[in-house]
Amino acid sequence: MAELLSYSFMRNALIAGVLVSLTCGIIGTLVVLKRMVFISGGVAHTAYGGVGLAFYLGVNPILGAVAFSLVASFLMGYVQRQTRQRQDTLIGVMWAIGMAIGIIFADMTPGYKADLMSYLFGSILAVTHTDLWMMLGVNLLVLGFVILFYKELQAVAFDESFARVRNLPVDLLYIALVAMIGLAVVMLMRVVGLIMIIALLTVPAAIGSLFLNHMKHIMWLAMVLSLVFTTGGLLLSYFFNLTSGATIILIAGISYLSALLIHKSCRRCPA
Amino acid sequence: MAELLSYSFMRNALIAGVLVSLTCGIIGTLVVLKRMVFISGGVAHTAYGGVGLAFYLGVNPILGAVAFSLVASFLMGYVQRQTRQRQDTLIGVMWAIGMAIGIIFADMTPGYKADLMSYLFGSILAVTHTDLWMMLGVNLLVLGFVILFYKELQAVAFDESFARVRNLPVDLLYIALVAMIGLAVVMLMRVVGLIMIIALLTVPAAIGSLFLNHMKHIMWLAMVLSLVFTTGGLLLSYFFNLTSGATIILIAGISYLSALLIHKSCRRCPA
Amino acid sequence: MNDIFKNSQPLVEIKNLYAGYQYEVVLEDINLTIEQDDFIGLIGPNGGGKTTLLRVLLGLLQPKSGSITVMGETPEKGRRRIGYVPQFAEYDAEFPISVRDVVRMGRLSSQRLFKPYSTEDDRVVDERLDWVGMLEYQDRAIRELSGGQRQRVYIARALTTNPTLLVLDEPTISVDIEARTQIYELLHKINQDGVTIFLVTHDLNVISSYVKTIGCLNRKLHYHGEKQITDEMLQSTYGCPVDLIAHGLPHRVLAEHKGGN
Amino acid sequence: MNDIFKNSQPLVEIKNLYAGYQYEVVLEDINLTIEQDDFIGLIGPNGGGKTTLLRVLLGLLQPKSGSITVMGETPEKGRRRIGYVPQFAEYDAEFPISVRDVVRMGRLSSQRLFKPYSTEDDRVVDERLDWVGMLEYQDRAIRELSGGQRQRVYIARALTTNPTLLVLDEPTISVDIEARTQIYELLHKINQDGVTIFLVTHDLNVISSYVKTIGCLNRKLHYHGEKQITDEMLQSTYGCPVDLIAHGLPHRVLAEHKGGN
Amino acid sequence: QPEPSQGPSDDGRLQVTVSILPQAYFVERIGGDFVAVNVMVGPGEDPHTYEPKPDQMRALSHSQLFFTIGTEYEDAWLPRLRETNPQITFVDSAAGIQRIPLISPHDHAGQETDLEKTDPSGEKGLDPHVWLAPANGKIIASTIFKALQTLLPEHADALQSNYDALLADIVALDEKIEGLLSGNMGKAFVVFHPAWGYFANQYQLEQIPVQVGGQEPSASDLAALIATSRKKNIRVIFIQPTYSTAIAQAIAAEINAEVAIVDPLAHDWLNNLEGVAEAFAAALEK
Ligand SMILES: Nc1ncnc2c1ncn2[C@@H]1O[C@H](COP(=O)(O)OP(=O)(O)OP(=O)(O)O)[C@@H](O)[C@H]1O
Ligand SMILES: Nc1ncnc2c1ncn2[C@@H]1O[C@H](COP(=O)(O)OP(=O)(O)OP(=O)(O)O)[C@@H](O)[C@H]1O
Ligand SMILES: [Mg+2]
Ligand SMILES: [Mg+2]
Ligand SMILES: [Zn+2]
Repeated sequence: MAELLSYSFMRNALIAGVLVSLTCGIIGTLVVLKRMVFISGGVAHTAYGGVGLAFYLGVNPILGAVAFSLVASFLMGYVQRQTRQRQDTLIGVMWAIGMAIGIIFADMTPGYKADLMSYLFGSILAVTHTDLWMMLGVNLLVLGFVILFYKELQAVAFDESFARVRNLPVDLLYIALVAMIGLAVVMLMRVVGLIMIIALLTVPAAIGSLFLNHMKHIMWLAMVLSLVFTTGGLLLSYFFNLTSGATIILIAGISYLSALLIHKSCRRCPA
Repeated sequence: MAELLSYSFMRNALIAGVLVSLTCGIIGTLVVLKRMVFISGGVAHTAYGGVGLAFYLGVNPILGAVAFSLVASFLMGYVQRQTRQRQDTLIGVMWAIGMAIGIIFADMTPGYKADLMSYLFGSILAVTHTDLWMMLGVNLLVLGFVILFYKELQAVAFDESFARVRNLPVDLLYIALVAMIGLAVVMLMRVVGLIMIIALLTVPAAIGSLFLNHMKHIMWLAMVLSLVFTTGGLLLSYFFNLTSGATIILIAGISYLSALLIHKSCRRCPA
Repeated sequence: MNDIFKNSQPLVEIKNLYAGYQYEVVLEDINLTIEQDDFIGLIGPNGGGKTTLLRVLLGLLQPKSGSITVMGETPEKGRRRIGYVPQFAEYDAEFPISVRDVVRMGRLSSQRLFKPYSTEDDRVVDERLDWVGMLEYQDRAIRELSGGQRQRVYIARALTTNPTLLVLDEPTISVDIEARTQIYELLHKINQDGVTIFLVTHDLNVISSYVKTIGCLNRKLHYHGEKQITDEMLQSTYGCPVDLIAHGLPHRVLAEHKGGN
Repeated sequence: MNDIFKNSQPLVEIKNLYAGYQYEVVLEDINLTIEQDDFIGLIGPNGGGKTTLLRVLLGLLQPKSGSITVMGETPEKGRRRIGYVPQFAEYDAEFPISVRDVVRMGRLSSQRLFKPYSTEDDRVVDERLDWVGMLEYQDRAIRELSGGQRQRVYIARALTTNPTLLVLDEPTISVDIEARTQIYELLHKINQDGVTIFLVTHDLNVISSYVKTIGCLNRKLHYHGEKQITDEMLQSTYGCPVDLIAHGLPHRVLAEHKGGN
Repeated sequence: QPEPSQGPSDDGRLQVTVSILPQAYFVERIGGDFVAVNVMVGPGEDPHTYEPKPDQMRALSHSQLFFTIGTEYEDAWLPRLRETNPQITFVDSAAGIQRIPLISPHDHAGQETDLEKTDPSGEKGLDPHVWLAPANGKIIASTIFKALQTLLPEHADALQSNYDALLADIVALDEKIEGLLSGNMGKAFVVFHPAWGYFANQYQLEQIPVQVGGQEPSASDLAALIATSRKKNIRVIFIQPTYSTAIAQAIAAEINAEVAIVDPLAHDWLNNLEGVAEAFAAALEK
């Protein structure tokens, strides 16, 4: 254990685990409760279009990814407001269009391109200090946003039309939430990898909502669970030399399935 | 045009477009109406786990993919029946676990693996005769299933608990539907690529449900639209030298956005 | 109308039934017998367990203990002869489907999985649509109807199954007075034709006018089999002064309209 | 209770209003004035456009033509002083949130985006929960309530906004008789305290017992301002013989209970 | 604090990390028993889901030397590895090699080389597959030798003799390939991924790639490629083992050719190049 901490990549990975857990616990709870799991995936893949465009224009691909994912968030929020289309359909379409744009721009870019896809993947073992500061920034932003607007977010998530009649800035809150998800996903996926982000957004909050009846409590539990998954996964992967991201996800997945079983055989649990 | 048809890869691509359109129109309508867009994505990525395992065991990766996607369909159907969990959460978890299993098995397999990811990406330009026959088979299966059980599928999609009280085999139908989706997605993605499958499953049916009020009509329109997208995209990509899959998706995406606009400014359209 | 089951055996027999959700037991020691040709009105306060009882009856919820038979079989089997109108429709309000297609669903069953709809089916559908006054809307999409119109479509769908027992969970929610009266007249007529009816309602007017037997459910089944609502019944079920409950509903009315129309 | 708006100007003024959906015009040439302290009961057949009228009033649907002012402002602005209980709750039934948190949402507004709830808020929430008899359930999750219990929570939430005008769209759907009477008594009391009430209902008993003015809506607003339901009113609104409509509801009752309790 | 270059797994050997397997061959040949090599992208790694494993990261932490070579994955990963491992000296093992522009199929299809498209001035337009030619192998060997020599001055003699032996092998290889291919000068071969540009340059062959800058070809690219292949009488299409064979199969079917595998990333660089040369020779003689 002490040996493990003597490696700076392990120290960074453990700190990254803590920071990821905070964002994932909070944003994940909102994502699961407002049924936006695929918004996160959609935003991430739309970002691919931005990477392609950035290559074409010769600017930093991360800039392109962030720009595209923010635009996607706004568009997604706006179009849905305007047309009351089903979310899953809209996301599916954005997802596909984003990828297609990325591929076509990459196509039009002369010369050799470093594998575009690699901009969507990362590893918790290769987290740098810069990454850690950036993650801290995203964490503060997310925390601030949710603390400041907790009651309004709850109201919008639960009953939009009432929130609207109360003249809450429903559209703004929704778009801000999607943008926050987009930012978190794009930033974190560079650091820890896309599939890990989606798993960590979904699983802890899903387990929480099985057993708890309050959004706030679910957020707390989700943070703790993410922390357990990332730390546990890191240690396991270290001792058995497995890919860290995949190990973390496997632990999360097995926990979720166990939670389902426990919940089913539990007489004191909420519906 | 004649020059174009002189290449057998173009002929195969156009035929593949027709075959894909049939499956996508029919299955896509059910997918969009029953809000299962991401089941298709989830099943496809779960299949990745199967590819990894197949590599590990040294069997044909397609076998692994089909096996895993069928198992995922059953599990998804069963767990959802049993626990009434939210679909998007369940799919997100399956998605992540499937990928994680794939990565870990691939990791444990010594030596060369043909690019695992390529099992999720295909190209409509590289369709072989074997692929065409296989697609024809999938088409017949899907068509048979939907024609045989159209009224029951409609009932289950619309109001499950009524269908249950009528003693329809609701669980069986649901699982069969997911399995059908899984089979179609896994088979087709090898041929035309995963993002194109998801786009073609979603967009035509989504456009259809904007303007039409009957499931059957939506299916017809969706088939015609897919055909227009694939053929149009192929021709455009040929004449402007663009990537075919991405061009098809872009056309579909632009059509969807136009349809949204038309629908918004249309006074005679249904809600 | 339906004589598959014309012996003297009761349609539903519930004995010492306990049921509920993971969090709590909602039904305690229920004993209930539904005889043929009855028209039972079930009243009770919110959360009394009315919907829960129906879910058990329809085999959608497993009881914790006790026994239940529906037409001599398990609920899962017997429910094929039950027509059901749910309290809150569990359908997808945006689903693109016509009124006619919804009502026709009542003709589906596990026996005829591979057969298309017949002209007989269409005749029945026409008739039921006419009964609830929605025939002219038959090609309208369900997503373009008002709440009350939808409710009528659901009733038509339940009637299309030609049920031996018709179970309705507050069916006239958001149905207007005219349609409400029509629907109850319809239930009355169907009942006289031999369909047993089990109706959950909060509408004491209906109870007093159409219903043959009354049950009062508040976790336990307080009364069952009485033909008339009495002050004591209301009091013991709702546990509050009767004059408050019966406000706007003079007792005379109850007696006057009992069983007739 | 609320004296922000104690001049003689009407609360709501609707002039020559046309509104509807893409498919059809549902409201034609509506003229309606809601005066302070009124208790309006709006009746009408299913699909008559009652819910649509409320949606226009709340600024959730843009009229096609005509004008509407709510307390001298546009609906989008004026609605902050309207309390609203929707016909079908548009909430997510599985959302993990406590009864108390739902009711407390009534205290939210765009003015206090950055402020936490105050003890005053908590006092109001306690009071309103008590009014609808749900105080003991305040920590229960909304997903564990029965349909009627949920409805009461929604009414409490609307009351928590301290509205000048309270708009209710068939609020006592699946509320039992005891609670129903309590709720109407409550509305009656609130109304006497100075809150104007606009109630959509199919319950003529309620109309006759509590309501001050009646409107009958069937695409056009047929009557407005009458204090009593007459046979002709019902006939022209519903377009059918009155004895059918009034079945189980003796006309005597209407007269007897008018305006009283 | 100084990173644990004398960590628990340190057995006295110099810890060296390389990007890809062929580099490991060079380092092992030259460093012999004095070095322990850690390869980042192992056999058959999937670049899409590539994630360094804990073992690799631990080995990296103990490494003093990292030989880069400029492959695709390095763009995304090197900056991070550099920042987390400040103790490591990074050496570009491709230093001193004159990079050539990456060819795309249009260059052949249009007969005249479309130089704007390949953008020879920009980094991005340059071919990263420098190790796949004996001439470049000599430069790489010398770069690696110099770097190892600085860090292992006490073993200078052993290193020198290892290096000399390797150089001799490369010269022998060069001659052998020259002999195999000299009769085929100017002939063209088709490969899926354009990895063999340096090889083609050295032996005056023409490489026709199917991929365009690492992307799938479009329909018109394919049509042009098929026309060119027919004209040049191509009988074999080469692919590499980590790529899907579907497109290559489609072209092969169209022009009646067969598909053969050549591996640009094999560990045994020397023997692999010889095998590849034999495969090319066989194909070109058809
Ligand atoms: N899915 C559920 N999980 C847990 N508890 C539930 C669930 N559904 C209902 N309950 C609880 O069971 C009790 C009975 O509910 P039920 O819906 O049967 O009442 P009801 O008599 O139909 O009431 P109402 O007249 O309001 O419809 C209530 O206390 C409710 O809180
Ligand atoms: N979203 C919609 N799109 C199109 N038409 C609609 C929509 N909602 C309602 N309608 C139509 O508008 C008409 C009025 O509906 P509305 O809901 O206002 O009636 P209502 O008076 O509230 O009826 P109920 O008593 O049944 O609730 C109905 O004919 C209905 O079919
Ligand atoms: Mg109920
Ligand atoms: Mg209404
Ligand atoms: Zn390469």
